[in-house]
Amino acid sequence: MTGQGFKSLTLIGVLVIAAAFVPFVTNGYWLSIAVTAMMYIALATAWTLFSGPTHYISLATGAFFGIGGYLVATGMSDFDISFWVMAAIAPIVAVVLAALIGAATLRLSGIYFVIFTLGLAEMIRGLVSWVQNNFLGSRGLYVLTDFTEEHIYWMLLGIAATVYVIGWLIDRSKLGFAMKIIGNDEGVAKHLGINTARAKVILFMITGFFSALVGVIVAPRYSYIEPNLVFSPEISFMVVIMALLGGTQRLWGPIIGVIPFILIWETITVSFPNATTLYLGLSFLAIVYFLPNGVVGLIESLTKRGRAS
Amino acid sequence: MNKRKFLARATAGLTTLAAASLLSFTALAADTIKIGTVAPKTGPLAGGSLVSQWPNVDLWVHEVNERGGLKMKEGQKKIELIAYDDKTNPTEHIKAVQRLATQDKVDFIIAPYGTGFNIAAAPIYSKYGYPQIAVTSVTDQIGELTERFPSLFFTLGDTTSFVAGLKDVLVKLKDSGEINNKIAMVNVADAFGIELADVARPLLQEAGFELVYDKSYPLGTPDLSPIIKGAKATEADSFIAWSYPPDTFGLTEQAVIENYDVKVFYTAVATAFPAYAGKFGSKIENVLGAGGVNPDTDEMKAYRARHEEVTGKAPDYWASANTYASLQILEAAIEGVGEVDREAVTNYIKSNTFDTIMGPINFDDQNSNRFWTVGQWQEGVFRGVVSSNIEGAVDVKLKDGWN
Amino acid sequence: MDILISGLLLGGTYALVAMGLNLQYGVARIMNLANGETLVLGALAAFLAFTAISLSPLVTLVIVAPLAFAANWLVYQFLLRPLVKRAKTSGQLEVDSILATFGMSFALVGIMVSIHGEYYTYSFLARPFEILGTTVAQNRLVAFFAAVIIGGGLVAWLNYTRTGTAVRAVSVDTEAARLVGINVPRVSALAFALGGAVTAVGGTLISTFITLDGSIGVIFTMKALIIVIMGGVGDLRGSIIAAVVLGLVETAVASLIDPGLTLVAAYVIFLGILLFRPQGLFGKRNA
Amino acid sequence: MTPPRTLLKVENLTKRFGGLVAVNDMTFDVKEHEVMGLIGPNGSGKTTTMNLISGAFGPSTGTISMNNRVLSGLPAHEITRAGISRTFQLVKVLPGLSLTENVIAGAAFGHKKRWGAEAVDMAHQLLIRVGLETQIDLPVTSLTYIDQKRLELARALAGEPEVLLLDEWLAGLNPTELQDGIALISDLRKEGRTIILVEHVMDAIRSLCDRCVVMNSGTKIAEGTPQDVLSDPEVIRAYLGDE
Repeated sequence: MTGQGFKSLTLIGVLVIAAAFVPFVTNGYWLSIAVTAMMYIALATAWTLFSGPTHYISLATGAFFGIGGYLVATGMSDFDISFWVMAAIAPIVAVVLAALIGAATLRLSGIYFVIFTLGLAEMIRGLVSWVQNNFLGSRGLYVLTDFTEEHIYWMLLGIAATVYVIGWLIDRSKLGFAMKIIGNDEGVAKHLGINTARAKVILFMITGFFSALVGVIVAPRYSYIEPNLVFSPEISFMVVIMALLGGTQRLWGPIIGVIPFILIWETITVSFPNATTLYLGLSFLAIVYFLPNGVVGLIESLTKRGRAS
Repeated sequence: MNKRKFLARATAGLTTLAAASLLSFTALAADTIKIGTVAPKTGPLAGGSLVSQWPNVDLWVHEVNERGGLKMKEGQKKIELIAYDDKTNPTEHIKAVQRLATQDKVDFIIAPYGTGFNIAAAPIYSKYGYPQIAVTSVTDQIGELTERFPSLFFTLGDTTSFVAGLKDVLVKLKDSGEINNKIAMVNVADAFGIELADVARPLLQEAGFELVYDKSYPLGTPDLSPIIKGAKATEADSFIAWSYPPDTFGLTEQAVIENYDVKVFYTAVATAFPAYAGKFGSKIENVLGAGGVNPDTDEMKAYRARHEEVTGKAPDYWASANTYASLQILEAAIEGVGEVDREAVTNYIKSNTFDTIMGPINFDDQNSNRFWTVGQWQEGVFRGVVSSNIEGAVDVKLKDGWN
Repeated sequence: MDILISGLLLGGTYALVAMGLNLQYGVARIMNLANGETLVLGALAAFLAFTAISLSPLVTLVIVAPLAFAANWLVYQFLLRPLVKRAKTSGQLEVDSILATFGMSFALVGIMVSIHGEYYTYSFLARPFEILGTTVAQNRLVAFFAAVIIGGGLVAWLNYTRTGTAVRAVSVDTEAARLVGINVPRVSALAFALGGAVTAVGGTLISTFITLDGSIGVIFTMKALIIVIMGGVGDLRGSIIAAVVLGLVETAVASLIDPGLTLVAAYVIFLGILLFRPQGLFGKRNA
Repeated sequence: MTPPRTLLKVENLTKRFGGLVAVNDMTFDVKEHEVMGLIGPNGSGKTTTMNLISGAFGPSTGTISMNNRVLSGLPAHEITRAGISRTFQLVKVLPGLSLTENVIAGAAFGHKKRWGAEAVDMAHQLLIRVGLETQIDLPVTSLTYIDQKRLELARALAGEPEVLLLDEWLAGLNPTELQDGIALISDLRKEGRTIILVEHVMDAIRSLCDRCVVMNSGTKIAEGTPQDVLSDPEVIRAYLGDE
């Protein structure tokens, strides 16, 4: 088991190094797809850290991502603070927020947790708009830096790799073992001496930290930040959809969920420029009906059959 | 098991198909010129871009091709339009512009719809040297942005002149004693509304006005009646709303219902939409709004007629004309240079004056100072009442009830 | 008084948004992310009928209801039933239905945008009406009464008819309902179709006073989710009360404090209720 | 020989669920190295008492203390760490984990914490101890009912608890399995472990328990050696009356 674990880590290491060379072999369009994919890989992997083992579907990604993007923008535009200082502050704010959410939602389960996180993200969005309107005022929130797509890509790759390594380490730690037990049966976990609340909150904080960091890095790519766009609930839904497509029982699930997703998305965008949304919807339906266990499920059933024969 | 095998094959097939269609290049015909465009067809900004942006792009391409194409040195070339929907999502937008630039290898790109999108896409236009004649983009950072991006042009004015136009109207009315010095101002709590309200506050106060009601409301507020009721309870003679389309409609409807008796009623985006008049009919006589045109010039009359004929609907009285004018500028610059040399075209735009449906337009430091800031509904037409360097402004009238 | 009346009217609007989803999620166990699009479809129908042949939305409504019922019945039978059959656990069904209805919402947005991409604006009964010294819009008043009739009718139907009781039984416990001989798939399909019809009718009514467009559905989906969860899954009364509470709170905050805080206040109330009653106002624990 | 020390003290324990009083003013002690049976007819509040001791929920009033430390009111995980382990009335193994991992789960976070190789060793010893030697590499879901119960017992023992709670551990076993089960608990008793067991199987109660507390309708109606309480007329009435 441990051997296999190291094997997957090595594999990921090779992939990361290979991925780091992407900007050298392509630029422009394919690079921008790679940046988008990397953004979702980082977000979806961070999401899976918490939601994979606990089966709690969190729609708070948009809130954390928005905090990252928004704080960088307001820090740079309204307070003349440098990008890097804000890049350090924003994820910490997100961690504090994640701790609060985590502590507040311990009693909630299932759908109530899902919608609570959605409501919370929306509340933050409203609050931020109101604060910006009444206290900060604004001549527009600009994040003008000298970062190129390459820089953003590498930073996102760094985040994604870090999240993966942290996930890998957690998987091998007592915390990861505890999460596995919680995912199996939370009631039993408590009676085995596991502080389930603490374990869940810690993981949620890690998720929050990295989601905000992604928001920070993506902000220069948007250049002009509108609170309603960075706090978009769409991003929360997209991350959930991609992670679920990939499969959440493996840490690498989101990675192989995001990539085909982005490619199919792109193919449709290009092939049906006049009815993109319609065809995207139809392809979603096709995926749900024909890939019941996500891409990971497909791969695993294929390899199992391969081994059997 | 057979089903599984089928699925695996189907997936493999799909992936190949995906890869193939991504890699394939659109056949390159030598006698066409490729123009790209990215704007929202879905998402929050779609309602606006389907009024002001898309129909004008279609109209322009239609007209140019009807004429036989753009006149280049090697003869006329028809336009091949490549259009993508950005779904009002910056990430999607960036990807699509990148695709236009590096995959479709289009010759020129029409500027995006919306302030945020113009700024987010500017680095890409600039990197590949595409001239970007931004229309629907109102910002106070024009100086810094044009310095940063040498191929970026602005045509709709900056935030301050936008607000100053309205202020001038109000000052004139106040000085002639037609309105009191009290104003009720509201804004949508989105980047656009926040910025305008923020600019307006000091400007109006310096001009001797008192903001007796100054509130924001979130995007998508379903019931705006408390706002109109709150504003109505004050003694203000003027009501200003830095609003977006859905709330422009909503605020006006509530004002009608409350019979909100003000002398000046201003709503921002969408006041100039034909749908606004379609919804309210004669009730909106003398409502002020953002934008405006001079509908009486021959060029404008002809444009409006062609717009209706080709797209089947009337253009709005603001950004539509600006958008079309920006395309005329692009067209004239390309023809002026006579070949697909983007740097030359950019320089041509910087150094020439262009005849458009809005009259002659030229750029100082990549910014055009010819635009309308305030318009007013007068007898079923939304006429410009304040402009920057455009003739034909009519006198402002006071609002007199909602009939 | 102003606040009370405007708040109640807004509450009525919210009830129209949420009642359908409550039936769909509470009974048929489908977390329908295309709920908002169903609503906008109802609005689009009203808009097209009004602008093309000047048909009153109140007439359109009578046409929309059976059409939406039939369409949602078909959607349940052909698209969602297979997922229900396939799911081994309720968690699996939740994931599948989220993915599937998310796809449907995209497809519906695409269809609606291709029919009419611009704003659905028209004027219907945009006239003032005086009640108890407060001016309200007639179109909102009509929508409110429709909400009262639909809500009252549904509550009565659920509580006093045989089929209604079966629906409630399924919402409490699918397994037990099956054991006592209730045809669960049929009842689920019925609840889903009925929920869709209620939502579409709500959209028709709402379009008379809120400007909608093809892409705006997601906002209504989120509002509906919030209200259903706040009221407690599977209890229609909970949703109605939650809708009214939200309407009153939003109006009170807009009138007394700052319109900029209405959404924030609504979500604070929602979060607060969940913190003290993790199962919603009327929800049952461990349901 | 000094008299055995009192390890666990339950005083005036009461639990209400809404209007229903499930446990009413229960008081009893458990001595070190003692096997105490908690018996009574169905619905008399035995399992609720176990849940209160293990911290599944807190008591309405009353206290539970161990070694003079008050445990009532603490969350379940802290009670486990203080040294109380349990099995469940309806067996609850962790299906996603291997047998060894199931037992390590008990060792890693419990009273005496073990992790890494040490925990793996201990898990193997315990699996052998409860008789699962040959099944070690099977998936948990393929275990028979008694084997799942054995696994749960190994998991409960892995934290080296001071008090072990067995909630109807012998229920649902066939006669052969029952013999095995009784033998296993009997071994634990010989080791000197302190055990509270809720049980319906009279043979097991007679052969295993040092002392019994009898409950009916949430209250204690008798306490003493198995022989004494089982011949107590009130106890007999409680059992038969409820039938």
